[in-house]
Amino acid sequence: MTEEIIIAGFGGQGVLSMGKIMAYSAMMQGMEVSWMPSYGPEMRGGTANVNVILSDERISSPILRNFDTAIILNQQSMDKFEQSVKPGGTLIYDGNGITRHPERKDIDIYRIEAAEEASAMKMQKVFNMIVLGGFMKVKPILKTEYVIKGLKKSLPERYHNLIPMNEEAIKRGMEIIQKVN
Amino acid sequence: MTEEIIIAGFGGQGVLSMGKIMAYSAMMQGMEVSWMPSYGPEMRGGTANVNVILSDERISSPILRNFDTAIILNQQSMDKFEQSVKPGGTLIYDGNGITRHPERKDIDIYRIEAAEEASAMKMQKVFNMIVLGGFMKVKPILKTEYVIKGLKKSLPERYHNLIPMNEEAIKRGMEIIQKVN
Amino acid sequence: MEKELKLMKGNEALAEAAIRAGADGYFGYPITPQSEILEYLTEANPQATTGMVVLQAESEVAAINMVYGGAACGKKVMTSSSSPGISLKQEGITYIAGAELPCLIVNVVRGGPGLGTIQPAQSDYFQATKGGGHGDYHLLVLAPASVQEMADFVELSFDLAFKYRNPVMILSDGAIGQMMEKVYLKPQKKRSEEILPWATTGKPATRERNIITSLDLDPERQEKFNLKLVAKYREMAEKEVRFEEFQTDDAEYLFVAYGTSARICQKAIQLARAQGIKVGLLRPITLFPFPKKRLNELGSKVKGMLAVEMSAGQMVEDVMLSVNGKTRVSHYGRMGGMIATPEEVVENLKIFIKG
Amino acid sequence: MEKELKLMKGNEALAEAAIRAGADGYFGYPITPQSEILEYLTEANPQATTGMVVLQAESEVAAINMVYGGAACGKKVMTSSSSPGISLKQEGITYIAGAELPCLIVNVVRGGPGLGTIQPAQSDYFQATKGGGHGDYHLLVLAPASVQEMADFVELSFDLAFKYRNPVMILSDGAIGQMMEKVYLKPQKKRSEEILPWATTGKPATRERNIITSLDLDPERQEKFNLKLVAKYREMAEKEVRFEEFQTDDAEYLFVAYGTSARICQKAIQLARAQGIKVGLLRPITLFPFPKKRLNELGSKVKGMLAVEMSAGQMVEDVMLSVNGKTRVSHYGRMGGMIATPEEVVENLKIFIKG
Amino acid sequence: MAKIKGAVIIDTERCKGCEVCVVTCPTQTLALAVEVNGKGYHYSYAAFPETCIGCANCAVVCPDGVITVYKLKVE
Amino acid sequence: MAKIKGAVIIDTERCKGCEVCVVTCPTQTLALAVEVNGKGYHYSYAAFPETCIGCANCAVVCPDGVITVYKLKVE
Amino acid sequence: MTEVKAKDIVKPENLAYKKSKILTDNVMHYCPGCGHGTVHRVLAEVIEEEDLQSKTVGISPVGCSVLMYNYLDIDIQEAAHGRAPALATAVKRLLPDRFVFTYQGDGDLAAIGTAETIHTCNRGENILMIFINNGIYGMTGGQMAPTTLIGMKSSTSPYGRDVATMGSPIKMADIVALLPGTCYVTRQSVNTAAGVRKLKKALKKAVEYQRDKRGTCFIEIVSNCPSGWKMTPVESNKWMEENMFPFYPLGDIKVPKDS
Amino acid sequence: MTEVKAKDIVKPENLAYKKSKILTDNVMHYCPGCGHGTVHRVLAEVIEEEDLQSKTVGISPVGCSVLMYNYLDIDIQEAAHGRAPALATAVKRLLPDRFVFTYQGDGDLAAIGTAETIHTCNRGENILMIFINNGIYGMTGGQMAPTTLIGMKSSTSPYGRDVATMGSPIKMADIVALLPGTCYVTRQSVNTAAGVRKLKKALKKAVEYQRDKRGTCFIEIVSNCPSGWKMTPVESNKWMEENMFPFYPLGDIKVPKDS
Ligand SMILES: Cc1ncc(C[n+]2csc(CCOP(=O)(O)OP(=O)(O)O)c2C)c(N)n1
Ligand SMILES: Cc1ncc(C[n+]2csc(CCOP(=O)(O)OP(=O)(O)O)c2C)c(N)n1
Ligand code: SF4
Ligand code: SF4
Ligand code: SF4
Ligand code: SF4
Ligand code: SF4
Ligand code: SF4
Ligand SMILES: [Mg+2]
Ligand SMILES: [Mg+2]
Repeated sequence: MTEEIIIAGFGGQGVLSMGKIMAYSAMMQGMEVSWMPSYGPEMRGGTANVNVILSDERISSPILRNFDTAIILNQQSMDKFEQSVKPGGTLIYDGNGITRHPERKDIDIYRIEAAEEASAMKMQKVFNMIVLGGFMKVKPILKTEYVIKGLKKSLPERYHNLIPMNEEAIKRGMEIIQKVN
Repeated sequence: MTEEIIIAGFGGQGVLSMGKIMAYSAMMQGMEVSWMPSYGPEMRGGTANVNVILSDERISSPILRNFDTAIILNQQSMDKFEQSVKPGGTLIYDGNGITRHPERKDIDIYRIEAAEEASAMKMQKVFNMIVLGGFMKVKPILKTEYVIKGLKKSLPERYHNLIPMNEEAIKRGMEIIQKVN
Repeated sequence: MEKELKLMKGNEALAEAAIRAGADGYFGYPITPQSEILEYLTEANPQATTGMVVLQAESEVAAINMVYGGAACGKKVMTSSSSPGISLKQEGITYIAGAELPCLIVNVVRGGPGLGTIQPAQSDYFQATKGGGHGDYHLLVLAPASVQEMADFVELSFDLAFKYRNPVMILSDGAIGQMMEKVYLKPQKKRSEEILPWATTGKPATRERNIITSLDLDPERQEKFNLKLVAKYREMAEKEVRFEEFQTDDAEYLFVAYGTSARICQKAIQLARAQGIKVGLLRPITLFPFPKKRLNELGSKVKGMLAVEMSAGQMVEDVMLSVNGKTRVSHYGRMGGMIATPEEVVENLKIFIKG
Repeated sequence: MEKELKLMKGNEALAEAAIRAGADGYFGYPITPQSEILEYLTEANPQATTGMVVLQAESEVAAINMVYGGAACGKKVMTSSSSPGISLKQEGITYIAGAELPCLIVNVVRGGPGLGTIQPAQSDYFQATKGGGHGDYHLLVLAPASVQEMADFVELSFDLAFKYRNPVMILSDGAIGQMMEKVYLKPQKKRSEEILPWATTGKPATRERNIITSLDLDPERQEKFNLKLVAKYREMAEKEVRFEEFQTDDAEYLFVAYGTSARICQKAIQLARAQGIKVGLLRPITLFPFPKKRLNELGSKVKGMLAVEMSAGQMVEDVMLSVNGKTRVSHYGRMGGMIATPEEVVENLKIFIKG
Repeated sequence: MAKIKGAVIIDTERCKGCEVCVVTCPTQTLALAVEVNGKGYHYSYAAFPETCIGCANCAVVCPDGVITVYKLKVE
Repeated sequence: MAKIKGAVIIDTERCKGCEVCVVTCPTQTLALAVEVNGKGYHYSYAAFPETCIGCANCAVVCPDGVITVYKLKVE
Repeated sequence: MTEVKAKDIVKPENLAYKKSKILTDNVMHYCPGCGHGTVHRVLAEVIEEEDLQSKTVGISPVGCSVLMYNYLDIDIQEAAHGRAPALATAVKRLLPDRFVFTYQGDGDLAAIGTAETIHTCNRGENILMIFINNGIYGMTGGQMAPTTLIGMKSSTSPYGRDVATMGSPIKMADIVALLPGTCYVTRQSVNTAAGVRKLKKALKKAVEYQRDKRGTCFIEIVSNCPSGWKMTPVESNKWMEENMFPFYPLGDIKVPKDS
Repeated sequence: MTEVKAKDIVKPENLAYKKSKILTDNVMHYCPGCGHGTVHRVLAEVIEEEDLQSKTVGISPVGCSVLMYNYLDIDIQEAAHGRAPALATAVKRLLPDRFVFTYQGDGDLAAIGTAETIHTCNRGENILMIFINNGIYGMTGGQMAPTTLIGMKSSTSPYGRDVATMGSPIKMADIVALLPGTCYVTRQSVNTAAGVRKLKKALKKAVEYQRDKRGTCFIEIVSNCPSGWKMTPVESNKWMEENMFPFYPLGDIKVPKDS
C-alpha cells in the first residue's frame, strides 16, 4: 500500500503540521513515510503545501506530480492541484472561501466544512485536526490511537492538556465529512 | 640571432633594472625582447634574478633553464646558475664576495670587479651599469647610444643629470672586464 | 544501545547526528534552506551536555575561518550554509585544504546563480567537486539522498576528514534538508579527548612546535606539497568511492543521478520498467572521488547513460570522462529550484533512447 | 593615430590599456603578483584625464561588489586580483553573472591552494571556467599569452562583456603579469557617455524603472532565466571560440596549452621537431567557450594530445571532453609556482609517445 | 469656532489589519472589521467616521500606505 | 662610589645594521662597522666598550635580538 | 456647526494625505504592521517631493527588504548580503550627481556587512545609508542579529541573548559617528505619526547634505518585526518603545558642524 | 676605581639581557630595523616569563608577519588575510584554558578584517589581539593602508593620501574601545627602550586579564616600515615619532574598571 497525498492551503491553516502528524502516526504504525513541504521565504500570508507519502515500501521520490489524495483548503490551491489527483483518486476540500468548486468526474470528491465547524466549536486552533479526521474517515489508513501518540510527540509538554480537544476535533471531522459526487 | 641571458644577484644590486635597460635598448634597435624576473615577497635582502631574451624572432618561452650568458653577482647565484650556461656560452661575474669561483671549462668565463670599481669611483649607484658595460664589451649586441636612450626612458626626468655618470660607468665596465679562462 | 527512531527534517537530523557523533564545534550563519541546523543546535544547547561549542558567526567568511581555527586544534568542527554562503567560504575552504585540516562543510544547495531562489538545486556540483576556490585541491564530497543519510554521513564525514586530513563536504539540497523522513539515530558518542600530534594546542616540552599553514614561499617545496595532495586524492579514488546501484543487472539504459535526483530516478525506473524499458540507476554517493571505474565498466554494457541533475549539466561531464566515448551520454536537467517529476524523467529517457 | 610602442610588464600594459580603452572604473585590493595594476593606475591618475575612477577597496569582497554596482550603471568597470583574492570574490562574481552585468575580472594566478606561493600557476582553470561560485553560470574566459595580449584583451573583454551582458575574466598568471615585453598600445579612446537602456542611472519619466537583481523567488521564473543563460552560453560557444594553431598541419602529436604554458610549448615544438618529432600546438585563447569542435577534428588526425598546464590537470578534462575518446589524451603539469622548461616538456612528450 | 472635519478612505482589500492606525488615531475613529478581506485580514475601517479630524496620523503610520485622508475646515 | 660596568656581545653575522641600537645607546658605546658581514650589512659593534653601562637599552630595541648584555657592579 | 457628510469632505481639493506615486501599487510582501513598509512610504514621499526620481539610484539589501524594487518606482540595484555600501560607493563615484542611498537591515549592515559599512563611512562617500534596526533577522525566520537586545529570544538565541557567549548588542550608529567621513548620523523610528514625520525631516536633510557633498549620512530606524518577535504589530510597537528605545535612544548623534 | 675587562663582565652570573629561548634561532626575514622583530622578541619574553609555551596558541596573519611561526617556538596557526580573530575565537572556545593571541598588521586587521575584528571584540572573546600599525601594507610592497596618514605617500597613494577620495586614517583602537566586549585597549610603541618595556608590561597585563576571562585585550603597536616608507630605520623611527604618534597617541585607551 502506498498513499500519496498533497495538503495545500494558506500558511497558518496548519497544513504543514497536519502533514507532520499524519507522517508521524504512520511511522508509529510501522510504515515508511516522507513529508516534503514547499517552503518559501519565512513570511506570513503566503500559500503552503506539503507532499506526504505513507507506504509499506521504501519511498523513492518524495516529490510527486500526481497524488492519490489531495486535501485542499483554499481557492488558489484548488486551481493548482485539482488536476493533480490521479484518476480514481480522492479530493477533500473545505468549502470556506472556495468560489469555484471541483468539477472532475473521475475522482471521489469530499467536502468538509471544517472552518465553519471550528469557529462554531470555538476551536480555531484545531481546524486542521477536523480536516484530518475527515481524511481518516475517507482513507482509513491512520489509527486514532497513533494519531494521538503523534500529537503527544509533536506538541510541547505544556500543551498536552489540549490533546482531548484535538481528539474531539478528529471525531467531529469524521462525522461532518460528506461525499459530494 | 637570439641571446638568452640570466642576471642574478642580491636584491638591491640593480639586477632587474640592468635587465630592463638591456631589453629596452634592444627593443629600440628593433629586436624582440622579453624580461622575466623571479619575484619574491617585496622585502629587502633576498636574491633576485631576471631572464632576458633578445632576439630577431618572435620569442616563444620567456622562461628558460639554459642560457647563452649568465651574469652572476653573488655566491648564491653562482651556486645556482653556473651549470645553467649552455656549453660554449658565457659567464660574467663580479668577484666581490665570491668564495667559490666558477670551474667550468666548456664556457667562456669573464670577471669584472664592478663593486670595487664602483666604490673606488664613489658611484655605488651605477654598479650595475659597470657590469652592463662589461657585458656589452663581451657580447656586442647592444649599442651604447640605445642604452643611453633606454636610460633616459627608464629614469624619471629629475634624474637625467645622472646620465653622464651612467655613460661613464658603462665605459669603465668595458675597460675593466677580464677573461678568466 | 539501541538506535532511536525519529521523524525529522534532514537539516535537523544532521544537526542531531553532529551532537551524537561527538562533534566539538559548529560555526555558522543563517541562510535558507538550512537555518534549521543552527536553530536546532542552539535549541539543543549541547554546550551544556557534551560540551560542543555552537556559535552564530558574523558571516560565512568568519564561520569558515572559525572552522579553520578549530580544525587546526585537531577538533571535530563543522559549518553549514547554502549556495551563496558557500561561495563566500571559498577562500577559507582552499586554506583548509591547503593546510590539510579535517572538517565538515555542509551545503544545502538552492537555485542560483547569485541570490537565485531558495528552492532545491544541484547546481553547485562543479564548485564542490572541482574546487570552487583557487589552486589544485579537492574536497571529499558525499551526496546524501535521504534524511537517514543526512544523519549517517556526519560521522562518516568526520572519519574520512580525519583519515585524510582533508575537508569533507556534504552536498545536500533544499529538498533533503527540508523534508521529513524516518531516521534512526545512533546513541551519543563521547567527545574525543585525544590531543592529536599535529594539532596546535600549546607546545609541550616533548615535541617540536606545530605549525598550521598553507603557505610556502618556495615553489619547489610547494610543488612537493602539491604532489602530496595529488597522491592523497589518488588514494581516495582507490579507497573511498561509494555508490549504489539499482536494477543495473539487466539494464539496457542507465540513469546516473545523486541526491534528490536519484530518488526521483528510482521512481522513474518503476514507471519505465512498467512500460518495458530496461533502465537502471547508478547513484554516486561520493561525488569526489567519482565512481569512474564502475561507470566505465557499465559503459561497455549499456546502450546509453542519462545523467539526471537539478542543474544545466555538471555531473554529466564526469560521466562522460568516466566512459570516455564508450557509450552515449546525455543529460536531463531542471534548474532554478525546479524538480523533475518521475514522469517527466521517463519521458526524457524515451527521447534519449530514440536518439 | 599611431600605436605606441612600449616596454612594459603585463600588469602595467593591462592597466594602461584599460585607461586607453575608456574604462570607467577600477576597484581593487593589493595582492602579489598583480599589485602593479592598481599601483600603475593610481600613479597614472586617470581621474584627472579621462575621468576614470580608480579606488583601492577595503577588501576583494568590497571590490567585486563595487564592480557590481558600477556595472549595474552600465559602466565599463573592472577589478583584478590573484588567486586567494579571486576566491573571495566568488559570491560577487556569481551575483554579477546572475544579474547579467558586463564587467572585467582579471586573475593573475599564483600557486595554491590557500596562501600557497606567489609564483605563477594555472591552477585556477576549473574555478574560472566551471564556475567557482554557486549556481549554473559561466564567465567568458580569455587567456593571454603575452604582454601584448594583456593589453589587447582588455578592450576585447569589455566588448564581449557588453555584447553578452556577462562578466569576462582574463585568466593570466604571475609570469605574464610580471614579465616585460614589447607592447603596441592603442590610442586613447574617449569614455562612452551613452546611457544604456537597462542601466540603473535614475529613472526618467520616459521609461519603466530599471531593476538589477539576481533574485527570483519563483522557481519557474528562475528556471526560465537559467534557460536564458544556457542559451547565451551556447551562443558564445558558437560565436566566440578563439584559438591559435602552431604547426598542426603535419602534426602527429598535439600539445594543448594556454598562456605561459603555450609559450613554453612553442619552444618545445622547435626542440622536438629538431629531434624529428612532428608535434604541433593548439592554444585555446578562450577557455570558456573552449575550442571543442576544432580539438574534436584534430582528434581524428593526431595520434595523441598532451595537455601541458601549470596545474595538477584541469584543462585536460576539457580536452578529453572535446575528443570524447577519439585519441589518447594525457597531461603534463608542474605545480605550486614551478614552470616547466621547454626541455622537460619535450622529455615528457617522448614519454607520452612511448605510451 | 472653526472646526476641522476629516474623512478617511481605506483600501480595505490591501489592508493587512495590523491595527497600527487604530491605536494611533487620536479620536478612536477607526476599528478592525469583524469580517475578513480577500486575504483573510480583519481590515481597518472608519467605525466612527464623524469623529475624524483629518489629522492623517493613521495614514502616516500605515505601513501599507492604504489610507487616504481628506479634511475640510468647517466654520 | 659603586659604578656599573657593562659589556655587550653582538652576533654580528645576524645583525642587519639597522642602527637602532646605536642611536639608542645612552653612552654612545656602539657604532656601525665600516665592513659588511656575510649578508652585506654594516653590522653594529661596541666601538667604545669601556663606556658601556650595561643598561641593555640596545638589546631591548634590537629588532633581531642579536645583542646580549652583561653587567657588573664595580666598587 | 453644520452637519458635514463624508462625500462633502472627500474631494480632491480637500486631500490631506495620499501615498506618493513613487510607491508602486504592488502589494508589499511585508508582514502586517512591519515598519519596512512605513519607511518605504516615507522614502517615496521624499523622493517625490524633492523631485529626485530621475536622479535616484537605490540599493536594496538581502533581508526582508530585498524586494524593495517592487515597491519604489525608481532604479534599484539589489546587492549581495551586506555589500550595499560597496555598490553605492561605485555608483556615486561613477555618477556623482545622482542621489544614491542604501537600505539595509541589521543583519545585513551590522553583521556580514560590517567592513563595508565602516569603510564606506570612513571614506565619507556622499551617500545616504538607511539602516533598519529591528533586532532580528526577519527574512530568514527570526534569528539573532548583532543588535538583538540582551536576554531577547530569537530562533538562534532560544534562551535569550547571553552576553557571555553572544556578546552585547552593537550600536552601529555610535561607531560610524566616530568616523570623520560621516556628516550626519541620527536614530529615528516609525511607530508613531510624530516619529514618521521626524524621519521625513531627517531624510530631507540627508538629501540636502548629499547634494552639498558633505559626506556620508547614516539614518538608523529602530523598527519592529512582529513575526520575528512573535507579537502582534501593536504589541511589537509597545515592546519596542519599552525595550529598544532605552537601549537605542532616538535622536541625532552627529550633525554637520555648521547646522 | 679598578680597570674592568670585558672578559670579567661577560660571565653567566652577570647576564643582564639575553633574548628569550622562545625566540627561535631562525634569521628573521624582516627588513633591517623593522618593528615586527622587536615585538616578536618582547612577546617571546612574556611567553617565557609567564611560562606559557605549553599553553599558547598564536595566530599569524597575512602580512609581513605571516612567517611568525618561524620565529616563535610555540604552536601557531597561519590565518587567511584578515581572519585571525575568527580562528582565535574558535581556538579559545574549544580550548578555554589556553593563552590565545592574534598578531595582525593594519591591512589585515583594519581593512579586510574589519568585520572579524569588531565582532570578535564585541563578543568579548577572551583573547589578546596584537595590532601592528605601520600605516602601510609592508608585505605587498608599500600600498596604502586604512591607517596611512593624511598626505602620506605609498605605492597606491603616490601623490599622498587624499581625504576626499581615500578617507581619513582609521583609529581601530578607539573603535574597539567603544565595545563592551573589550576590557583593555592600549596603544604602545617599540622604537625606544622605554617603549619596549612598557609594551612588555601591557602584554603581561593582557595575559592576566585573559587568565581572568575579562574579555578581549587589544594592544596596538604603532610601528615603522622602513622599506614601505622608503626611509632608513633611524629616519623611520624619527618620522614615526613626529607624524604617527600625534595622530595615534600612545597610552591606555580603556582599562578594566577595577584596575
Ligand atoms: C551570503 C548570504 N548569507 C546569508 C543569507 C541569508 N539571509 C538572507 S536575509 C538575512 C538576514 C536578514 O536580516 P536583516 O538584515 O536584519 O534584515 P531584515 O530581514 O530583518 O529586514 C540572511 C542571513 C544570504 N542570502 N546570503
Ligand atoms: C585575500 C588576500 N588579499 C590580499 C592578499 C595580499 N596581501 C598580503 S599581505 C597584505 C597586506 C599586508 O599589510 P599589513 O596587514 O599592514 O601587514 P604588514 O605587512 O604591513 O605588516 C596583502 C594585501 C592576500 N594574501 N590575501
Ligand atoms: S485622520 Fe486622524 S482622526 Fe481621522 S481616522 Fe486618521 S488618525 Fe483618526
Ligand atoms: S495601518 Fe494600514 S494596514 Fe494596518 S490596519 Fe490600518 S489601514 Fe490596515
Ligand atoms: S647596554 Fe646600554 S650602554 Fe651598553 S651598549 Fe647597550 S645601550 Fe649602550
Ligand atoms: S639593533 Fe640589532 S640589528 Fe640593528 S644594528 Fe643594532 S644589533 Fe644590528
Ligand atoms: S519578517 Fe519581520 S521584518 Fe520581515 S516583513 Fe515580517 S515583520 Fe517585517
Ligand atoms: S616591508 Fe616593512 S613591515 Fe615588512 S618587514 Fe620590511 S620594514 Fe617590516
Ligand atoms: Mg533585521
Ligand atoms: Mg601594515
